[in-house]
Amino acid sequence: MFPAKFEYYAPTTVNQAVALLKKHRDAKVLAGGHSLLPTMKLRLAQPPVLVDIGKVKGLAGIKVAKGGATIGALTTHATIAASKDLRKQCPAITEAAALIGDMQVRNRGTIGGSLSHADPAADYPAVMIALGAEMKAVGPKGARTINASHFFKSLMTTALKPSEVLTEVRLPPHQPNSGCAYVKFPNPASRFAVAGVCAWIALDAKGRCAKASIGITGACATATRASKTEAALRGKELNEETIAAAAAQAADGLDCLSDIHASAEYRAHLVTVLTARAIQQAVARAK
Amino acid sequence: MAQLKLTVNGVIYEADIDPRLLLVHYLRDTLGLTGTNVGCDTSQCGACTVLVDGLAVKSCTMLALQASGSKITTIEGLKQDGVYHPLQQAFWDNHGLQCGYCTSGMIMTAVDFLKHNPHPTEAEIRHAIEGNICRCTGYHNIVKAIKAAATQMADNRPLQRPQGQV
Amino acid sequence: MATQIIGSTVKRREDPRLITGAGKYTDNIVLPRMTFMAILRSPHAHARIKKIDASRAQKHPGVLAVYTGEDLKKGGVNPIPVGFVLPDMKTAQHHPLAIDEVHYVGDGMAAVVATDRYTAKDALDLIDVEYETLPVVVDGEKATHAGAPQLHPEAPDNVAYYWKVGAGDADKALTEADGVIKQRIINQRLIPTAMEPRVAIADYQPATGDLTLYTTTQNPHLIRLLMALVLGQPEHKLRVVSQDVGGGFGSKIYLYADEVIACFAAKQLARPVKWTEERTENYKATIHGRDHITDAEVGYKKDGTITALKVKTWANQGAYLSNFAPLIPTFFYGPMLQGVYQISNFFVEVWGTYTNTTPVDAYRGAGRPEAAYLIERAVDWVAFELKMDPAEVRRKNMIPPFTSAPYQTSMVYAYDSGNYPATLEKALKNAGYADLRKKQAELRKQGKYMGIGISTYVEITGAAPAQVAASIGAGVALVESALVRVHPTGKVVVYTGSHAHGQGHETTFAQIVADQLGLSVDDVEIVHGDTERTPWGAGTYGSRSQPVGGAAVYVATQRVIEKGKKFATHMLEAAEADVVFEGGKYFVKGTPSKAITFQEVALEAYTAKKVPADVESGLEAISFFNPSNFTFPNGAHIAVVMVDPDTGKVDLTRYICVDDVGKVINPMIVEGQIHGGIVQGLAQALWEGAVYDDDGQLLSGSMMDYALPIASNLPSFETSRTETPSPVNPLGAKGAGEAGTIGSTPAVANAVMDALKPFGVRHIDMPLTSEKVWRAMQKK
Amino acid sequence: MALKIQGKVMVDAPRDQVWNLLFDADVLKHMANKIPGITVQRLVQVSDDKYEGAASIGVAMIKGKYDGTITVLEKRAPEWVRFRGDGKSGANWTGGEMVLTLTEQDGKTSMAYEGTGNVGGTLASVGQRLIDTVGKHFVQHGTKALAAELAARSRKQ
Repeated sequence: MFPAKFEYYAPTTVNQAVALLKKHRDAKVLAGGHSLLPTMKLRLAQPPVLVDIGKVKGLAGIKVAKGGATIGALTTHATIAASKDLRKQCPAITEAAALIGDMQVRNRGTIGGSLSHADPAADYPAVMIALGAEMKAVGPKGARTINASHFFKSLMTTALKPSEVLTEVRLPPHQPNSGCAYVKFPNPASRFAVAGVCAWIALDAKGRCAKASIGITGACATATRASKTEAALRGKELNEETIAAAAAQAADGLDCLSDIHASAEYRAHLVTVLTARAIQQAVARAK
Repeated sequence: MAQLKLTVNGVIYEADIDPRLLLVHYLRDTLGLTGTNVGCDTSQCGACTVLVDGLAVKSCTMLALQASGSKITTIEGLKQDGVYHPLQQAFWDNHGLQCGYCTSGMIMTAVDFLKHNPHPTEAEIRHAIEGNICRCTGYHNIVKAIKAAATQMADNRPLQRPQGQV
Repeated sequence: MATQIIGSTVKRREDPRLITGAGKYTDNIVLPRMTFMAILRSPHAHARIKKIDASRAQKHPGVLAVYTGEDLKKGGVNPIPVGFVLPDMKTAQHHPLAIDEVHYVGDGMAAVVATDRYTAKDALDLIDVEYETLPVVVDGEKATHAGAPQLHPEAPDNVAYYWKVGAGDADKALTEADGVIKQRIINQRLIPTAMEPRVAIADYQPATGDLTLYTTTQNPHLIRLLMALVLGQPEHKLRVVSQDVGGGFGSKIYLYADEVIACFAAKQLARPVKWTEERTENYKATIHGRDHITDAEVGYKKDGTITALKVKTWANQGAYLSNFAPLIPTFFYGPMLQGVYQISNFFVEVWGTYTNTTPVDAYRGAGRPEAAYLIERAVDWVAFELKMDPAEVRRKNMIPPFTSAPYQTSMVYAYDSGNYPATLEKALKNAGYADLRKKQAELRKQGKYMGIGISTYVEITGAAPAQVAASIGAGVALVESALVRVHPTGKVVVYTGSHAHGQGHETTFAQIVADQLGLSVDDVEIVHGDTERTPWGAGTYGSRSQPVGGAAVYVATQRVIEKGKKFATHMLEAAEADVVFEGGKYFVKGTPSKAITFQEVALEAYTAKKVPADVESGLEAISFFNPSNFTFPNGAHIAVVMVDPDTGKVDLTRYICVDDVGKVINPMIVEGQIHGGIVQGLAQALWEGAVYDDDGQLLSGSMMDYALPIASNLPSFETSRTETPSPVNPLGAKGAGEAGTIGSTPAVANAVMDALKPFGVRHIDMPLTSEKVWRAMQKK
Repeated sequence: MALKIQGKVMVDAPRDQVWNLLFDADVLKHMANKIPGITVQRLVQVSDDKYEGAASIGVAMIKGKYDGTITVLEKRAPEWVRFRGDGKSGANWTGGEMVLTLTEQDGKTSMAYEGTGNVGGTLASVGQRLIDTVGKHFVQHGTKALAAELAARSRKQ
């Protein structure tokens, strides 16, 4: 309940933040603080320096345009959950945001903070993978873009370098005849995802599956893709049987984690159930 | 040490504080506003909920410095002109509390919630207070109280929430 | 005569301060020159302490002192005693700070006192401890096995006590039964989680030798007595104050090490010392509840009659015996296994065992939930085996109504009053039981699994007839007292030894007095929670505050009325035998028009204008109420659940209950107690459970992993009551604090098992998590 | 929280060489430093069968400075060794035992490992959901790094 001592900086621009991170190699970026502060209060994390980007201008907000949507890193889960424009284009992300933690957590927690922290049980990563989102990172050498498929490296580890700040998330434009959905099985205590699945489905002119993209979170050390299910859906007529058959392969090859709430076997099972449910919803939305 | 400037219940405060001071400790220990309670270390229980710029947040999961420049409302700032906030009144009328420890946080959460959902269903109320744990009431009368307050408030003064916020 | 305030809903007088943030919780107290204490707790479940080096901590700026177990011992601090003693009990020494060995994760080893909380916490990290780790046992049964790690030399095989109770001939009855069900059944360990963590502030005045302890307790008087023994502080120089308490559920009954250390440190430093528990600390350092492993054998006849119950229970008591621990799995458990049924053959054996876990003591229900869960599951097992309706098996075995004379059970107790069949039938009717069964059958055809669970419980509260309690091992008389003091203007202050932590005594006790004296509730003030202001009370737990504490208030009020009659007699110039008191007025029988008010009499009591010298002035009375028997609240609870066959997730869709808690003072408050109780009980069935690994690490060590009930997982409740007044106290009250908890665990567990019936599942252990339920469904 | 550890790695070096290098503190240090999340500050052999050291261990922001020992409990050259490691960091501790079995296969060495790891303190009480994953992470990276280090050193010899 009492964090250890640290030095505190509150830059007002991204460049200042990056400069501070470059100078203090063990520094941590503080956004909403809902991943970092609980860990610091338990003294499991004791960063010597905090760079609070909460006062950096221009990092919060949602822009939805024809070319896709951009979400500033400091945009809170609550704002995302409430965005009607975003819901229209991409209901999976508003669904995921609305299921994070609880109302107070959603009011403070930010998308940038959550993604940078890359908790294995966080909700967004599944959505990012399924939607093919891109992360904009700014570092000492300028800005770069990282695709979600390459962003989540391993347990709580992303492709961000220590001196980089995640500034923006970009979602590709909405495709006609496509739909997406996020379905979650929450841990009864922490509300984290025991497993969570996001499905994005595009239909062809005949109503068959043109493309499927499915992200899984909660089940493994890091968010991942259900490649076999995606392949199994492609070109298929989408009905209860084909969806079930494809979803049954969603956990194939996954090294599922095990804890006091769910064994690896049960997690793998949940992944298949949630995958089927997410696909069904996505298909319904695509039609 | 670092400079903090914020407004709490309409009063402006300035202080030089240890950066690690949590907002809840600043409110309780420095300002003596002990109506905001601490019930867990892990951001689950919601006993410490206050409004920061109108939004319900867990003040144990926020550095006091992160609130710099913000307007904070605590349970002590809810009663206006000697009149209870409709939620305070409804909690009393409906026996929405027993030990009272979660009550401040529960009411502050509900204040924020009813601003953007003035006519909630029971399920919506139950979803809204997921981040507030009560060990005494089984939530039955809390839900009833929030519903009663919503009805009362909707009759009297519709409130609009800023765009884009839940 | 009463004015019907008893039995009416009166809004709580506690609430205005609590809804405005003006509650007086202990952590809100700030004293001049106050210091802050933090406790270094063992990260090992069992280890020898080779060395504690606090030199770095002592040098840390802001640190005033660091204490270890040796320091306390040298300072004359005694081990913490056990307040309930069974024959041949092996009590391990429980030092407030460990000496030589630690026995569970959370065992205190050193205390730091510093100028602020952050510094105290920083200094903990600077204490170097060298341990030699020892083998660990966390399972209450395995602890007794040959070769198990031994915790205390005093207790061979880790057995703190062996206890048994029986009736008839269980073995013979089992042999003669048409069928016998053998089942291992686990009542898992729970973490009470009162929302307010514990806090202690000790304030010592060296000039006078007075020590004041502000603490979060359910029973200040008990704490004072125990603290006096442990600290060697004279009882009259020790004051224990407990203001608003943020919930207890049993966990704040006991004298805790932290309170002792704070007092010791305050005396050493001559400065106030404050200790505030953190939640993760609370999960390890505050008692846990339940934790039984039981092997049960149930004998039954083909017609559903239950003939025998044979039970072996290993009650995990944790690393040390907490103050009342031995009472819970014995007298509050064994005899209550009879439930509401006419069963004559029992044999119950209990081993109370030491393990490398947090000590276990009374948690809401305490012993009775364990008993009710077992017998109510057993009834459903019989129904399962015989393919009978569980309601029918209950009807078959139920004790018939007894409202005029007590019912002598097969073991130990005589139930005070009850009409169990009426309660069950009312619950079935309120639930629409027949329709529910029809709907269940339809849903099953669609592959949807609905479950309906019934429990008909009885519990024991209102502890206790002092002489009975003493004879079974209680260290203190469980009587309650009240001093009713009438001021000259007729305003009343009641000083009660009971102490509320959410139950609303300031309202209900005032209702009793106002009702009897014909006053407004606002004319009555209730003072509690301060040993210097109130007479003795054993505390608020075990649903005893109304049947014992409330009864004391009632009796003292009657004594005030009687005393008032002496003044009234002279004021009315009548014979005392002719004076009556009704509706707040004294008058001569038959002439109510010439009445004098209670206020006039009160004034006379302090002015003596009319009374002669032989009538003693003043108007107040005290009562130490000693009930003639325990009370036995009971009820019928029905839960309806839906089970998702894909995931095993259980959704509670309806909850219907009918409780008989005797006469009710304030229906709103009683209903609130039932609501809260239901949720605590059903949370055991569905979600809660403390998890230790084999190393004795508490893996469910925070709210992130200990699944407390949240609003979105619950429906609203359909509550209702029957009322058979208890004859053992003048209020007719039985107590309502634990009823919901005791009834709901088996109701919900039975409902889930009912849903799983098509899968051939008779029993799975709680908590009925999605994974467990899903696995059970895979087996068919 | 106890973790079961089991697996096998191939080391591209003959068994005798692997065996000899296995007890070299410097090898152990280099191996550990290759595991993401571990930085060894110090690792020295203090007796025939005991090593002492200090390292920063963690994943992402969850990090601690551990003081620890590695003790060889039993060995049967050149094929079998049982050892134990213990570390402590403030309110946390880790410990575990591991058995390594070396089998020569066509001039290479198959190294099978089996053991249990334990974590205690705050990490166990609030971080149980991550322990399994973190454990797997360290073991997978650790055994791979050890095989690589052993092979590299063996080539130099």
